[in-house]
Amino acid sequence: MSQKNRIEGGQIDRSRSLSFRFDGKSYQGFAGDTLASALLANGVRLMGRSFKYHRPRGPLSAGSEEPNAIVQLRSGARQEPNTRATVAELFDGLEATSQNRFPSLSFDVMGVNDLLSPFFAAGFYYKTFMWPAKFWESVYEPIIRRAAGLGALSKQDDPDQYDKGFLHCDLLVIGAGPAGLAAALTAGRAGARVIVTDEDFRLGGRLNAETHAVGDQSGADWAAAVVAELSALPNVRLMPRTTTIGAMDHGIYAAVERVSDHLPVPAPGKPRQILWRIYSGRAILAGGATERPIAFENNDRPGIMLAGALRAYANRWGVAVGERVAVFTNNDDGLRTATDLAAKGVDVAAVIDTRTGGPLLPGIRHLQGAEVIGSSGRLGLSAITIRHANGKTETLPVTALGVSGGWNPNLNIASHHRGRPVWEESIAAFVPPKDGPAGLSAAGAAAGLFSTHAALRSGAEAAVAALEDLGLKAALPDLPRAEDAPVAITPKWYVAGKGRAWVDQQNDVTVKDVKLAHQENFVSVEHLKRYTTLGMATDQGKTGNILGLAVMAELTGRSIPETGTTIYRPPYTPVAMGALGGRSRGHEFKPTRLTPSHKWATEQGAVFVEVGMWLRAQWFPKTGETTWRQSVDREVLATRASVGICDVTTLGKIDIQGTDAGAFLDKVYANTFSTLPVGKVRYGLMLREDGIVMDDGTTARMGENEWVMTTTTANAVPVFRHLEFVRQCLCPDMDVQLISTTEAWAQYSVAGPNARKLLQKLVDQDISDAAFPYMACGAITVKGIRGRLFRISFSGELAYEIAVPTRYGDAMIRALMEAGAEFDSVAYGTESLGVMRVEKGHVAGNELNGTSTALNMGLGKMVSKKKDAIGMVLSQREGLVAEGGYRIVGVKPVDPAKPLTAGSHFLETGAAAVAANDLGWLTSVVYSPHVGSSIALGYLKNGEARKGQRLRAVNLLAKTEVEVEIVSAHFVDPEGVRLRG
Amino acid sequence: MADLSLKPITPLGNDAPVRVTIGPVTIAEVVDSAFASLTRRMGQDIAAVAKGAGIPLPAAGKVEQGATYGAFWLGPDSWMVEAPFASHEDIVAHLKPVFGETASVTEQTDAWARFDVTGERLPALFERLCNYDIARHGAGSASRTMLEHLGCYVVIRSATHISVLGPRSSAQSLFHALETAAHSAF
Amino acid sequence: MIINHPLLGPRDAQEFTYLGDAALIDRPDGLSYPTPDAAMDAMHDYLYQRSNPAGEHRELWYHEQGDRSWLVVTRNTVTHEITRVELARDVARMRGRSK
Amino acid sequence: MRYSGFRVIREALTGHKGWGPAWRDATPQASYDYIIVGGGGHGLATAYYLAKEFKQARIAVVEKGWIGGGNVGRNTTIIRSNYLLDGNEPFYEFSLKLWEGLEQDFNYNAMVSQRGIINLFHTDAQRDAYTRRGNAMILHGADAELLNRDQVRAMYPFLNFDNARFPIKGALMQRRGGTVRHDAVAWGYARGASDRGVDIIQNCEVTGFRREGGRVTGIETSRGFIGAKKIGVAVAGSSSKVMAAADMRLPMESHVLQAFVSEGLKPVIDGVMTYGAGHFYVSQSDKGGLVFGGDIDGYNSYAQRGNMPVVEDVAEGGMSLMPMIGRARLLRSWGGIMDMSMDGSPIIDKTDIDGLYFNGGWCYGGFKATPASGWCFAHLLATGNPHPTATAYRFDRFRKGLMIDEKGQGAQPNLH
Repeated sequence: MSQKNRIEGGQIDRSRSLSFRFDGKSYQGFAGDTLASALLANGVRLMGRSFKYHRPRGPLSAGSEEPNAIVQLRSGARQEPNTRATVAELFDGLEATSQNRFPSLSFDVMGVNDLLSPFFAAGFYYKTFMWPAKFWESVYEPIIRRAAGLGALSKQDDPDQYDKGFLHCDLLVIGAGPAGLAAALTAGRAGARVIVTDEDFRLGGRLNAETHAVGDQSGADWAAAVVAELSALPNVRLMPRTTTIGAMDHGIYAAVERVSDHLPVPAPGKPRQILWRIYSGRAILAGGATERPIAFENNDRPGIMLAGALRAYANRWGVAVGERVAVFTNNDDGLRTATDLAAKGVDVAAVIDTRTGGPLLPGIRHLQGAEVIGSSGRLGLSAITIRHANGKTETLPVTALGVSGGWNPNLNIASHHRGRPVWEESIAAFVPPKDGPAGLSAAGAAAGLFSTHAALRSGAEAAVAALEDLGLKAALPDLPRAEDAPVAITPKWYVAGKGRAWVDQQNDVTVKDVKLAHQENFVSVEHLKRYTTLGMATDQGKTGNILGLAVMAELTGRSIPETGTTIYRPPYTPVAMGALGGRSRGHEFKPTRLTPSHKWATEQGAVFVEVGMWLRAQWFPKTGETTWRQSVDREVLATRASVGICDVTTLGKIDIQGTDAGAFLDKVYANTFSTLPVGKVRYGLMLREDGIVMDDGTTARMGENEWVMTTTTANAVPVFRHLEFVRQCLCPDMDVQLISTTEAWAQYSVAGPNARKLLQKLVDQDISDAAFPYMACGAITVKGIRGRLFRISFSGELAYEIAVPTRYGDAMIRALMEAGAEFDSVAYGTESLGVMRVEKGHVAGNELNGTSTALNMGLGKMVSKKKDAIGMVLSQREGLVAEGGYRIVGVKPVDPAKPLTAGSHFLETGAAAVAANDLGWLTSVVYSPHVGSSIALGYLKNGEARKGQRLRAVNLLAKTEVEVEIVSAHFVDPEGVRLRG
Repeated sequence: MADLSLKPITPLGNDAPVRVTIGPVTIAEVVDSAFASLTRRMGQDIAAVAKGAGIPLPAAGKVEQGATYGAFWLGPDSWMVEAPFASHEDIVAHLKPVFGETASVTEQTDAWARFDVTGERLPALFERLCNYDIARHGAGSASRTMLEHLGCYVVIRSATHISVLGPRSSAQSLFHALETAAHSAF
Repeated sequence: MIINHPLLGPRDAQEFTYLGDAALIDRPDGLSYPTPDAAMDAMHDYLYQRSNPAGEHRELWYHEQGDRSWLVVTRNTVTHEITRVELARDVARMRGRSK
Repeated sequence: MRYSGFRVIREALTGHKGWGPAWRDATPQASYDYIIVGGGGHGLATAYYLAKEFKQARIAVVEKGWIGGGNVGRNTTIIRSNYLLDGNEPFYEFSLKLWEGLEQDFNYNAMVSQRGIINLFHTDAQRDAYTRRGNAMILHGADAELLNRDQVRAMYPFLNFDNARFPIKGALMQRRGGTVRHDAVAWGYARGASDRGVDIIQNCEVTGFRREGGRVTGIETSRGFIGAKKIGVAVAGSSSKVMAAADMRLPMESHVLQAFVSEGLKPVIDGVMTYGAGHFYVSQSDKGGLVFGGDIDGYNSYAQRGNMPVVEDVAEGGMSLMPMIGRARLLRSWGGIMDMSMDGSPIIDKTDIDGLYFNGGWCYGGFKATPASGWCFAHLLATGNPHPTATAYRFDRFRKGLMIDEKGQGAQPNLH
């Protein structure tokens, strides 16, 4: 296919022809093209539609600031909405479609909005759509939502991988244009660790888009030579296709590397993108500058673009956007576009220069003191209207117009810490603030130094200064000669006129909208932005913001610096969510913790459940069992009848040693521990300083100065943190040492009347009731393997917890089941564990809810007032000890056939279902095969006094209620005979 | 009667350790070392006895290898002591007599899954795993850091040999992370 | 953010868990007051009231993913600049805490 | 000037020449009966209801910068009343009812959109907790439903149901929850208040309180002294700073909360969703951007900007919940300052200084509370007594052990 607008020159590889499709039509481009340059080469100017009025649009720029040429890239699950064609690197087979139009790009029925635009002025929607009230959600809003948005998500899972990483350097150089390369060269030669990031796939920045020489070679060749030298330095890391998106605290920068976006699909195992966190000693912002347009009537037609972009397409990509072009400028840089294009044989019809005086361009129709006051061409520019200095107007047929209103330094990152940009009159633009991120300096165009010479020099000098800060010595390299033209600009923001002149092209914000905002008192730049949506499009106003606030400044009579800018915030350019998520998705969202019996349980066909990071066996279905209830009932009954085994490794275990360990435990537990004899275990209640129960568990005294604390599975980490706080911050001289052993020991609960018989088969020592009574603990051996035994019970049965080194955990469960075979022992999971603890009235997660006191749990007596334990004092506050407060109770349905639901609330018989009558709620509900019905624990106001009463357990969500009897929380063996047996 | 003797399995749940090579690096599950934490008790001096027993007590952020014992720093006055598993399976029994009541010793062997990563260009792998600056710290350094949401010890034994100790229960997640990062990097 | 650990050097703040104002070191002795009310007043001020300054703030960070040291970090809450990092244990002793 | 569809059409045809300022920029008078410190949502709403509902006059709102520039202009726009505790639920339900009539009340389209909010749950314990909460909501006259996995799937088929680390088991839904165009709330209240004679004074920073014999007589400002009979402070993000000028320490810390918006996308998420297994919640704006957020950064900060760990944590949650968003792009992030109280619930109360009243400690629940907060604060200022739905929001609840701790985290502000 012909690339009719392709001219000679440029840094594209004409030997590598690439074919691609846009809106179903096939085209050819070359390696080194962007989607935009390739389409323009093929004579395609129309690439998108604007957000509000659906105006036809083509590229305004040749870079990441692009507001108009926004397309949908790729298809299927890889569909990528809102992609800027101006930075999308061309690859063979690339597929793109236009978006936000129906039915087609050239004929978009939503274009009717453009005709109705008077009704869609800024903020119109705040003033209407209010009647009738219901109509907003049902009628108006759905229409607006459908019309809004740009591209569409595929609604399929993103199939690509993403990665994350951490880099460290002395100097981070952001941008690889003349300033950045000079900085990198200076620091790299000095041996510093240097990282250079650039969003472009070709390093060199504007040097690739300009014709002037650097030394005795072209700018592009000089850049290539420097890149070659830097690549050879082991201490320098060049990162093309990498956008530094934000400045964080203390020299940390976030950057996104597009590893595979220039490929049809990523290579196997390779990520699409990587999010890098870069830790830098110093950083230099050399991100260049962005050109801004001058607003005039109908300044948004395809073919009208920034003068620098028009030049870049010709010089870097060998593309003449139009066969006949004009340039509209208020500064000398705009003139370069005319001379460069003319030199390439493009027909330059005229240069419309708002300024008067000064030399005229040789051989080009250079109209001084003139303005462009309008344009025509339905789907692309066909002519512009000029008003000459003498007031005469002329219509000039052109298919491309380059517009230059001057350049704005890309200072965003320097303002990410909210430092306010400084207005520099000589270039009529804001430059980076003095109070930018610590350790960051700016160089080159980003600092407002626009000549190539100044860029090279400032880059090198910034590097020397940065290294000096770090105590490193660097020498200024002898820099090549380069153009040093001064900035000659006479600010011109917009051409006054009746029609619409676009300021924010994507969001369709015009000069008129800015005026209306002013008229309605939205004069603060933040109000202006929020009321008109100026700068809120995907380009974040990179080309339009300064223009908009300049108009507002004029209207308010304030200066531009007085008017100020809105806040610059990360990311510098939009970032794929996938990159920010990295590898942590799907099953890798969080690590998985497996219990020592996991392998065995899997073999048994156990059903697993997530408990925090842990995967625990929930129950063990046996053949013939069709519901989980059947399995759980069997496990519970078998355990209470004979013996059951459960993996309880997930409970937190903390080794506590030291001569002050007892005193330490007295401090962190509400009850007393220092008096506990060696070889004994005690149940402990741990309070937060505010008197609320934090955690509970047993702590065993294994030796004079050696203790083992157990915590709940959920609180293992916070409890350890709390203990360290008390140890280091409150009791710094206590002789106590802590270390977690949760993972070191595989621990099993063996419960039931035959627990001892079973264990005695494996434990080498005598564990008879006499030798190893209730609440005893000690070191043992299991078939010669070191282990620990604790005689504690969560189920209410005769029970032990036995621990062996984790590597033996798998063998241990097999041995226990083997040894238990003669007793028909069962393995039980978390469900049965829950059933048995509720039957026994033990509190757990649903009762330890962070708002309940020992008193609420019926454990008030455990809080010793004789010692200043954490939480003792505040646990006695009036609101926490008031009469009639919540107390834990047992709950039974009056009709055993009726199931209870956790979360149901207590109401008295006949009481209306209103909050005033709310007496509390059911915390934990299980089916008790022992009781033969659903049973529950609950927090009930004045619960102690209500035992024996009948209440309603109401679940308004399911519109059900059950009459219940309030009973003791101990459903089995209230006297505790069994566990002492 | 059935044989009830206990056979150990590896952190990844097998009879034998796993070993894979991806590009220039090899990731190997290691089970031949025993670990115990050693923490100086308040007001005690353990430097001399440790020296006598050939147990190094490296400075903060460091690892040191002796003839039998190696050790890396855990925290103030606290070290992780390593020894060959074959000879020191019950490492606590070896250390207690040395320190008596002057230090707290706790068995840690099975608290950790150890993966040794060997080969060239290790920094290129670890830069995708943790923010610990392998290149700057270099051989002889050891630190706990966050790796795949896990608190892990990264022990730089040499430029081409790094041990990663992660919570044993998460061995599979950790190993998966090491593999994925290696495929991504090489 | 980066916290310059007194023993380990610069570490990413992500490895730490934040608690709050370092005044939490100055816990009153609950048994040292004439009445329970007085003890509650003191404990209430200690636990609930905060200076919450815009500017320099001494605060407690716990190196949870590192060496498990509690640190007292002096940090500007407006600029996030960190000017001092100490071991909380040393600070606690300096403030007269012991066992 | 009344807004209406006809008015919009007429102005469109006549070049929009007739629109006047949405609110007056007033210069301070010597004194007022009421001064509201803080021109954010809560302050403006307070002034509006003082004038409209409590028929008070001589009211001024003083704002350090530009109105609506605080958290009302920087949030994720969610409204809901799905609270658990007696101290909170009546207040938030009152607020939701006010939202439902707000636009007609102040004649400004704030785009109150009740497209529903769901809180996903992933464990039986979470289900039990949501069952308890849903029942509490209904007992307080709010609406709540418990959805099972299939009902959630029918609503949002693109969520990660088949490859999830923490499978979705269901959700608590409040259909009356939704979103509001946040800036418009500030502008609507400002316009409504201004039309009723309230002076709105921008760029006027309070530097101190003048006191005589234990009562306030006015405020010192960057624009001079302004006298007042009663002063109400509603300065979210600056509460401790401003009240320090009255020698008060507050039970709160200021923390930064980041929030995010994606590029505009065609409609894909209708309502509001919170993830129960990670720090992530999301809705989609009428303009098409996915508006989402997660946890606070977790350290005291007045910097109005955050750091990467939380950005990544939020994105990880989002990617694990809806892997389709991998190819959507994050457009902008921002940070607001949250006054995190010691139990996660706010304070609307008198101070020990006569005539000085305080409204703050909203943590990150302040936006949805705006109408009721304004109404209840106006009630307290005008009558001297707390509004029935706000009686629990007292300073002394911590001393008395009457905390309103929805999350059960205790005196740990960054965990609420």
